[in-house]
Amino acid sequence: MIRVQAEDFDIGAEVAALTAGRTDIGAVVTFSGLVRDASGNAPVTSMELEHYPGMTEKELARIETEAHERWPLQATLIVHRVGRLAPGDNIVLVVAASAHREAAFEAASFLMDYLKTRAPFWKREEGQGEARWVDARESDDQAATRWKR
Amino acid sequence: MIRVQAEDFDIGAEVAALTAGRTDIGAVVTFSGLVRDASGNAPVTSMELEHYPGMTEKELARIETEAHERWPLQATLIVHRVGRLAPGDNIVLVVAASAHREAAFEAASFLMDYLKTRAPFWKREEGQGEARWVDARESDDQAATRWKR
Amino acid sequence: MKLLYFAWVKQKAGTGEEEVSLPANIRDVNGLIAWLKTRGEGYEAAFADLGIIRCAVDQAHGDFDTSIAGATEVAFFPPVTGG
Amino acid sequence: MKLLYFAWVKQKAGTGEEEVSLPANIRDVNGLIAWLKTRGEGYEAAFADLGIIRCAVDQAHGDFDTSIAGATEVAFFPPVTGG
Repeated sequence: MIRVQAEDFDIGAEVAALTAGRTDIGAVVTFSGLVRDASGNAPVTSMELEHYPGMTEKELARIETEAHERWPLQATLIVHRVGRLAPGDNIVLVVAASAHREAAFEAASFLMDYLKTRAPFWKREEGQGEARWVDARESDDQAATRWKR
Repeated sequence: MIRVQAEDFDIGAEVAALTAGRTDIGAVVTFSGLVRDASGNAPVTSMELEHYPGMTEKELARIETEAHERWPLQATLIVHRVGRLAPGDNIVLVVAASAHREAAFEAASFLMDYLKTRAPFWKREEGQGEARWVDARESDDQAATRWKR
Repeated sequence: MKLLYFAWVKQKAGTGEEEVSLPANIRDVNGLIAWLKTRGEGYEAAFADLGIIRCAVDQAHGDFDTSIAGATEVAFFPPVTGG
Repeated sequence: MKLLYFAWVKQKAGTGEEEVSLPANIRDVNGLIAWLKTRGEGYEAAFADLGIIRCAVDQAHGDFDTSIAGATEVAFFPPVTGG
């Protein structure tokens, strides 16, 4: 499942909804990303998340489909927030549920690596009166190449 | 933080408590393990979790300390349930919070691998009128050797 | 054809979305960028460093040599920074 | 010295916890196991296959050659299966 929304999410409620009534799930891994108060040495007082409506949903769905092709997963969820966020706020949630923990860990890590390098979101950080678009990190590209095949 | 308890846990509430008031955490990874309705081909209708009070807490604390020595972590949590559980019930929760996602993913995976092979818990499954102690999995031992150094 | 711009590409281009009628000889993203750069300083600034420009054709990631024949929507943006 | 048994080791030994006074010549876990096996069929069954027996001395994982000199608590159990 895929959701792009301005509202916050509750990890516990999302996991409960994903596992409700099921007894074939043995392992659930969640990743949540939060706004930090600093980017390198620059303080961050707020963040604006822009995205490409239409393509975002398509790209997240492609990433999710690929995870299901690679691992035996009972359920997955990607929730990404957009709009204005403050330090400490949630940005993104990824959940992977499987019978076994290896698949759940690997799939959650894969979902995040692909989301970071393929999903059309852009962050603009504000701090000390100025706004700057966040640069893509080369380490994210490198992390994503782990899954190349 | 370490807790051994009969009661269920709420992943969202645990993560919220761990990250409350903090703006230096960028990534939170949770693992939760659940009782499945089958073990291999044998149906499971309930499970009993026994542990070694005293040693359990010491061993979980050692595992947690080792994770903090290996990765830059802002916070960690291990909650393990004991007593009688049914299929679909939560068994264990591990949470790792860091500035960056790589450390959070690796630490959560490490905590689970070490917990699986070192924390003194024993599962007894019941199904079709008989109870059987769960055998340790060799794949768990192999997973733990990844972290040897 | 609908053109979309995001993040600082949008700021430099001076628009987030526009409808254009392309000359018939433009067949791929490269040709589209070359044509856009003739349309004003904003576009020239937006496409000054193609090493940090990414594109999507009909909402799927593309390269600069991706064909735009029959496409209804092309988007330009910096490398993504979500998650 | 306090001895503890868990899971099926407890079931086979027939007790989960006991206080024992050991002969002075018993210095390590190996010696303790050999002595326990002389105490009855239950212990003999519990310790029949040492490949699937683990031990802890004073609540820390030990080996069969771990010293028990000065120890107050030794535990025997199968390989752990938590998580």
